Amino acid sequence: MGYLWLVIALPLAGAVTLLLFGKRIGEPGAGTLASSLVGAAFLIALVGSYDFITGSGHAEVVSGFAWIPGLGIELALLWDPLSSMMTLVVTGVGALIHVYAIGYMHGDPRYGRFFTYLNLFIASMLILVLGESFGVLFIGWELVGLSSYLLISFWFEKPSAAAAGKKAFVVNRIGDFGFLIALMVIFAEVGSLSYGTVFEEAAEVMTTGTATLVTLLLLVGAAGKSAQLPLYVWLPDAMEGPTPVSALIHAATMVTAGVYMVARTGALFELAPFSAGTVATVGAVTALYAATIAIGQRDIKRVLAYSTISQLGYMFMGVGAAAYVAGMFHLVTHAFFKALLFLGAGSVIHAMSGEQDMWKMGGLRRLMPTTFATMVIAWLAISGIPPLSGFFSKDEILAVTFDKGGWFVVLWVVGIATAALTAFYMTRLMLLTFWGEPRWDEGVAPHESPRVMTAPLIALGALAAVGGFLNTPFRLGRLGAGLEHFLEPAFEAVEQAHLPAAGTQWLLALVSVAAAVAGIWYGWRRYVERELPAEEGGVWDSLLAGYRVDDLYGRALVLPGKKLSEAAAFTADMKVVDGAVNGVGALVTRLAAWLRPIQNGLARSYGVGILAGAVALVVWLLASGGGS
Amino acid sequence: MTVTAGWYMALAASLFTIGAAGLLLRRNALVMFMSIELMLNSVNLTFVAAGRELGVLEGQLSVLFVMVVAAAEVTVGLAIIVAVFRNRATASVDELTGLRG
Amino acid sequence: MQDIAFLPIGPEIVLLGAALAVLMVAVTLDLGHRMWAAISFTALALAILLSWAQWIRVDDVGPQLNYGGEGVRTASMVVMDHFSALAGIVVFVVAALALLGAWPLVESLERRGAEFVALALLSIAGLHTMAAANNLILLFIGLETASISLYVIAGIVREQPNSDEAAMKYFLLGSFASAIFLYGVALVFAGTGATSIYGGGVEDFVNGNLLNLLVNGREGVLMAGIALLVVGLGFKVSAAPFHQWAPDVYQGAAGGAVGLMAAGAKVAGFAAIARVLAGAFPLAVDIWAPSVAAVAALSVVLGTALAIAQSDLKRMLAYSGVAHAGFMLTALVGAKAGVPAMWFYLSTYAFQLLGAFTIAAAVSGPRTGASALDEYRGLAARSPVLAATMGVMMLSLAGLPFTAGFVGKVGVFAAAVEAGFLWLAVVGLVTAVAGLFFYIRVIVLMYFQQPVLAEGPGTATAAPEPSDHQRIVLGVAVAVSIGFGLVPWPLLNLVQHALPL
Amino acid sequence: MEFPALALLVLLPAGGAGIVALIPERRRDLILPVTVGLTMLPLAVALWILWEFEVGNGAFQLTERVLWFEPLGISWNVGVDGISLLLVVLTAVLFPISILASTSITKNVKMYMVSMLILETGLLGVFVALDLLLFFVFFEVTLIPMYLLIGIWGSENRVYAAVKFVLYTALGSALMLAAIIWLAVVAGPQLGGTTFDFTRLLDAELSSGAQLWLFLAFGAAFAIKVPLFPFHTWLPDAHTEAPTAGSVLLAGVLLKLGTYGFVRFNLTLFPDASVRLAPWIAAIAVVGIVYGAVVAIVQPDVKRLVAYSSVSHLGFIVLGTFALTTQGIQGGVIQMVNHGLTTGGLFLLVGMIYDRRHTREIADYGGLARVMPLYAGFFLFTAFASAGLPGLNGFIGEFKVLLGSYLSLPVHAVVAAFGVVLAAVYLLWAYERVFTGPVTKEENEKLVDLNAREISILVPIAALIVFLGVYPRPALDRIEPSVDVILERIEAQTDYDVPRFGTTAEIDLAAEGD
Repeated sequence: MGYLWLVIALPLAGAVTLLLFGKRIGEPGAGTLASSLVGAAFLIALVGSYDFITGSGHAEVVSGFAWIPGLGIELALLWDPLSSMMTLVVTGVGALIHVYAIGYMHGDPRYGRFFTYLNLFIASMLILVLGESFGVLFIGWELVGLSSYLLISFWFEKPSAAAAGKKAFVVNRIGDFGFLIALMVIFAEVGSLSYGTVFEEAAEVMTTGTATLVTLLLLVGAAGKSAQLPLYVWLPDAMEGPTPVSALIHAATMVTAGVYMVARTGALFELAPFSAGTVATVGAVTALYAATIAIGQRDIKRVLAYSTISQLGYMFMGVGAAAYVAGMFHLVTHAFFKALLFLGAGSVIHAMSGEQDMWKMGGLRRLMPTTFATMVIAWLAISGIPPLSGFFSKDEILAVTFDKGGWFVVLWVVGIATAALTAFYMTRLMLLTFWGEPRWDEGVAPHESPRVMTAPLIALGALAAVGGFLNTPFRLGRLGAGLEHFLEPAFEAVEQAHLPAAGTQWLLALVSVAAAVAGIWYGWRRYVERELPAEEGGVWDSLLAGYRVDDLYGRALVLPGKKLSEAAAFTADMKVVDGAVNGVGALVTRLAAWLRPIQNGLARSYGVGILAGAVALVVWLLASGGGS
Repeated sequence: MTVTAGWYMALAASLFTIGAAGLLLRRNALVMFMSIELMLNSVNLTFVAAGRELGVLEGQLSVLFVMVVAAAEVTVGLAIIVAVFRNRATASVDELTGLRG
Repeated sequence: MQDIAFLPIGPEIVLLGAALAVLMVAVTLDLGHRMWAAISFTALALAILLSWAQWIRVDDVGPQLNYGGEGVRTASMVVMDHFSALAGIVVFVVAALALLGAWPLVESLERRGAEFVALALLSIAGLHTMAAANNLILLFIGLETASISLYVIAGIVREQPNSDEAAMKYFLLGSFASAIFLYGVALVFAGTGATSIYGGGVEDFVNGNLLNLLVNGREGVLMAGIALLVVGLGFKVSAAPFHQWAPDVYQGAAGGAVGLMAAGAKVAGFAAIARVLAGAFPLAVDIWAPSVAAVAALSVVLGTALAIAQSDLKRMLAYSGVAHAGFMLTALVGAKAGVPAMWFYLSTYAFQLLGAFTIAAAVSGPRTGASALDEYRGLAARSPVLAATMGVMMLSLAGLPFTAGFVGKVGVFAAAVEAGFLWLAVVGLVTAVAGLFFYIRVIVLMYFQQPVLAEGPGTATAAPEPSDHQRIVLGVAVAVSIGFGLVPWPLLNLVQHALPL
Repeated sequence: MEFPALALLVLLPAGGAGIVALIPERRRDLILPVTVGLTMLPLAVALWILWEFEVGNGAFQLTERVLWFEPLGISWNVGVDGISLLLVVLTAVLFPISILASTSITKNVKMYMVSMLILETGLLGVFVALDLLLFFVFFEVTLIPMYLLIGIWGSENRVYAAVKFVLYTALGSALMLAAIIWLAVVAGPQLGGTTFDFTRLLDAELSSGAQLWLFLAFGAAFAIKVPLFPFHTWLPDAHTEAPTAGSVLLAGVLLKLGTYGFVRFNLTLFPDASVRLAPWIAAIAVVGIVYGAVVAIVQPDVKRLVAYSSVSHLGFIVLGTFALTTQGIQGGVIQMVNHGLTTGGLFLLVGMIYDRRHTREIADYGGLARVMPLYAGFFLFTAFASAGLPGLNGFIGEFKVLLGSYLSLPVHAVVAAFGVVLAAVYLLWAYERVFTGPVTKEENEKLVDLNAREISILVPIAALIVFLGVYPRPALDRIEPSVDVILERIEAQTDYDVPRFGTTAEIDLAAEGD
């Protein structure tokens, strides 16, 4: 499997090439090159996954070179079903989005640079998912953060874009703070950061307390990267980036890294039930919370951003409930339909000359048929309408959660409520965008996007439609449980949650479909009218502002932090610390000035000095030597 | 009561102290200089007394040297005092405070 | 009656002869300063050679008293050992350079220049006598010979407003200190029955080799005597609290003359202190060392603190000289063990001091007393050579590495630590840092600041150039400061042997 | 005797200074190229040393020993081990770069170059000296050229900064000199004669109390040099006022004198005191990490910002050193090199923009990324390296320090990790204000992007940043044995044991209150 390195090397090479020669290669060469490299990586990954698909493969560690010998970190890759699945998603969806971007970024002055960053991101993400140790995972973890920063603030002339990029990186760093400490604890306990060693020895060396500590710290990291409460605030702002970026990084791949990490470290979470429960709870609460905010958004991308946060909450709920397969399943389907939604939204924005406010759209369905059609698939998929992909994956998470009983039943209720809200806000989005009368600004002439953009839409539409059959919960023989079997080797060491009995499953599915239908129905009723509801004031304003959490953070953390920093810099440091230093200097000078009058110019007083010294010396010597 | 060498030395010490006091208390350079001469002579007394008591010649010999040196000092000292007096029309040392600080 | 050994007193004879010759030539023949120069520098060269010869002689036959007969205790007045030989070499070299540096002054004094030269030669002879004396009375005579000549030299430029004040203060206080020193001699005599140091002198007495029943129970008198000796010599080397004359005298005296006064007196004064403390009373070290340490500490602290506040270079150097006196006393708390360190410090410091005063004379004029620091503003742009030399002097005085000052400081502190005076070393080192402030300030003025171009007091626009005489002095000073900073080993090895008998 | 490579290394720049001094004033144009050429010589020697250095050997190599002065046991005693090796190379690398970056110096160029070359001699000497007095001499020798660099070629407030720099650091070294002398005197009788030979002094038996005082005296010098909080205030002033090359060398090499001294001398000569004081020094280091970062955030002046970031970064090095674990010390040592490259790089970059605009105020810039994309790219790259982005060099050291110090000082390590977050805040916020957004100042519109000379300055640094980030192993392999020698010594001399894995469970739970 040595050729696995190629999967990372190809996009990395693309990034380096484009960094150096991007401008010379120009448009569309840069995009084509980048896309084909990612596509090639996908093909290689596909070849590598073949054995897993047939069920005959087994996990393999592809060793590289010792990176930080003292910490035992080797740059090694782990090729197992979990990483291969992630690789396929990243390269597959990534390639489609690359292709889309060829059209979307048309005419941008930094066209080549954009694909540099995109390729860099793909490479980073692959390092993240393919790494065989926490160390390598962390490299990828930080590098995707970097790519995300670069891409969010790609249009850095816009101060809001620059600020958003910085915010994303900093908030992620806060999560990384937890992650980093987790790594310290793991290393202190086990003496290695390699997955194999850690998972093997964790059960022996870690007490439940330590395991809980480690996993909670990991959760902090995951919550940062996957935009969960309370660290989600960067993701809505990240929509400042170009839309392909939102689709690739902030919907399909990077933000799911947290989910991936929890799944990957299942062996640790298994030792710490409390942490697992916390993960699920955080996920459920985030899911509901973000869904409510999504309802109030006017910016099409911000709806999708909050939707992403909400959907990631589902995934957390799943992996927290030890339903790793279900969590990963939702990750895959979500990658399909959310990427599709973003790309569709991008297509709309492209068509609307950059307009993102849904209140200024409307009636686009005839003008943009392809976009519209694919968006409908995604809409229904995310709402959980069978047999589209979202239904199966979401339903599996909910069913497994329900089956765990106890507290998890409460989470299930939250999940159902979220499902209803999801259906509602997606319906709102669709109706505001595609139905009704045009509310366009003047001079806007919507048109369908070029082929290079619609082709990925179609591909993703197909995936979103049928993706659910990767793993139907109803276990229709071997075919239906494909993903579960595929992933089985990756999770055989950990105890997984079970699906409830078939009867219960049907019942639960019915409830969730009912919730979805209810949401769609209410949304349809509300927005299909010519006269749109006002949606202003009171609750709506609060929702639009995301419960003003940004303000709150600003007032509670950023502002005091700045005040503290200013106090430290301009009072503590300049006045106190440096003041003390200069004070010593001033003291010496003062002493000197104070001593100067002794030298008064009077010879007689100098004589007094001599005589006094003489008397003192005589007395001293008499006292010490004259006695005996 | 016999007058031992110790008495002479005590007297010499007193004279030395008086000389030192004179130097420190008087302002006139000439008087101060005379005080120094007093101090030197008190030392001579000490030499003589100690030399006689200890029965060695060094005491008396030293006095001769000291007297010569004192004489040399006088010549130079008076010259300097005269020079100052010429420049400033005063022999008060307390008025020589141009250099200080 | 035994033969008199002339070698130990050879330098003195030569110098005194030269002094007389200069005076006579000046009176009888009007040959000008070239003749004086010929006589005096020949004499000094001869004196250096004789000192060197003394060193070699001591190498061959060991230390000698010039006249030593059994039972004749008063006769041996002069001691010839490596200590006195080295003292001779250093004193004469420094003095020769000082005289060279003072030559612009000599020329400006016209006919009276001969007086100056003669006085200088007399004082140099006196200075060396201090180091070579085996008898405290002779030491006193040397001290007075040097001092009385220097009193006159201090006031040699009569037109200079403050020079008479300087001379007067120097004279009164110096005489006072001499009297105290002499009283110390008398008390030592009363306490031991001897005025000589070796050969049946006080050293033997303290060693217990000499039993003089008559003075039993008079340790107090001896102690008081030692204390007064320290006071008298402490005055000469301007150790605190006996230092107050120095700033006034240095500032008031003519720029060209200060080098001799300061450097020469420092060298001889310390040679004498070392001779008295480490030569005569080494066994009483435990008694006198703490008080000497106290004087040292007071000197470094007071000297440094006051130097910081100065605005006149010569005054600043005077105060820094107080601090340096403290550093050298720091070495002497180790008695004999500290003498090599003292020698290294002393012999290099003398050159730095001389160099600095010579620059002062070049910048402010050889006849002027004051040398305001403001005159050094932007000197680097006006006179790069002077500025660079001054920079080296300052760095070496401050004791930065690769200068002789650094090696000297390490040596004296090592000696103090070895003697158990760690606290003194710490005080010294910390004060040395504070001292850095004012040395560095001179560099700041010269290099980092622009000359004040406006007319008025405290401004300087001239581009002073050193005379050829001064160039030689400066060249030697730089060579010593840097040379013994980079390769101190020859001198370090030399001073290892220069212990008092 | 073998070829005296180290003597050559140390003396080459000094000889070069002599050569530069001889260049006649009418050929001033030659001075800079000649100096660059001259600094390539020590670089060549340093690379030869790197090549000759035997990997896996923790002892001193290429040692030279010439007794200079018997009575005091002073000798020319030099050698390199894994700890000093990279610092030597770093020094040799940074000098040609700094000098190339000095084209804006027009006043008294010759003296400038002479100062630089003497500084190089001093710095190289410090890292190879194995005689305490020799070490001290070189340690102090660096003061004057740096003082001149700041004082003559600095900006407005240079005199204040220069004097503060000299006095502050000299104060620390005064205490160290006292300690060196005392150590030699105390150890002399045990070792058969006074000696300043570091390797022999290691055998001296020192009482616990003596070690404590000696440690503190050495520590004072190093803490000021590093500088550790609260002795750091000379640094922002010195950095801000110094010319570009001065800042680069100050941050790149001079500060390492302190951290190097801690590792080389404090840990080895005073193991008992090191073990006793380690938590306290580490605590000060951690305070410095957070404090430096917090203070950096709001600095209005780019150079001051980078200077405070140095305070923070050097805290990591000291923390790692006093973690007393192999990972921690190794991390500290490699971080010395890394910090030299990244912060040196940042100062070079700031210097380049300063040459164009003559201001360091962040507020005077804005939107530069559009006008100077290449410059912005290099800046961002270096900033991320400084913020510890994996794959770039800064990460390696920080990560090792954190993981290593958690083993012995978990609470310290956790607090220190917060510095990583803050690093992102101050660097990215500064980047945002300088480079992003629209160009708000007219003067900035016409700025020219980097020229070939500037690129050639930055590329080697960038290459090293990437190399050490991606493949740090060659460096770490050389460092590790020497670090292990130090730790073994500490373990042998005291009852301290390097913590083993899995033993901190109780501590961390108590610390976390979980």
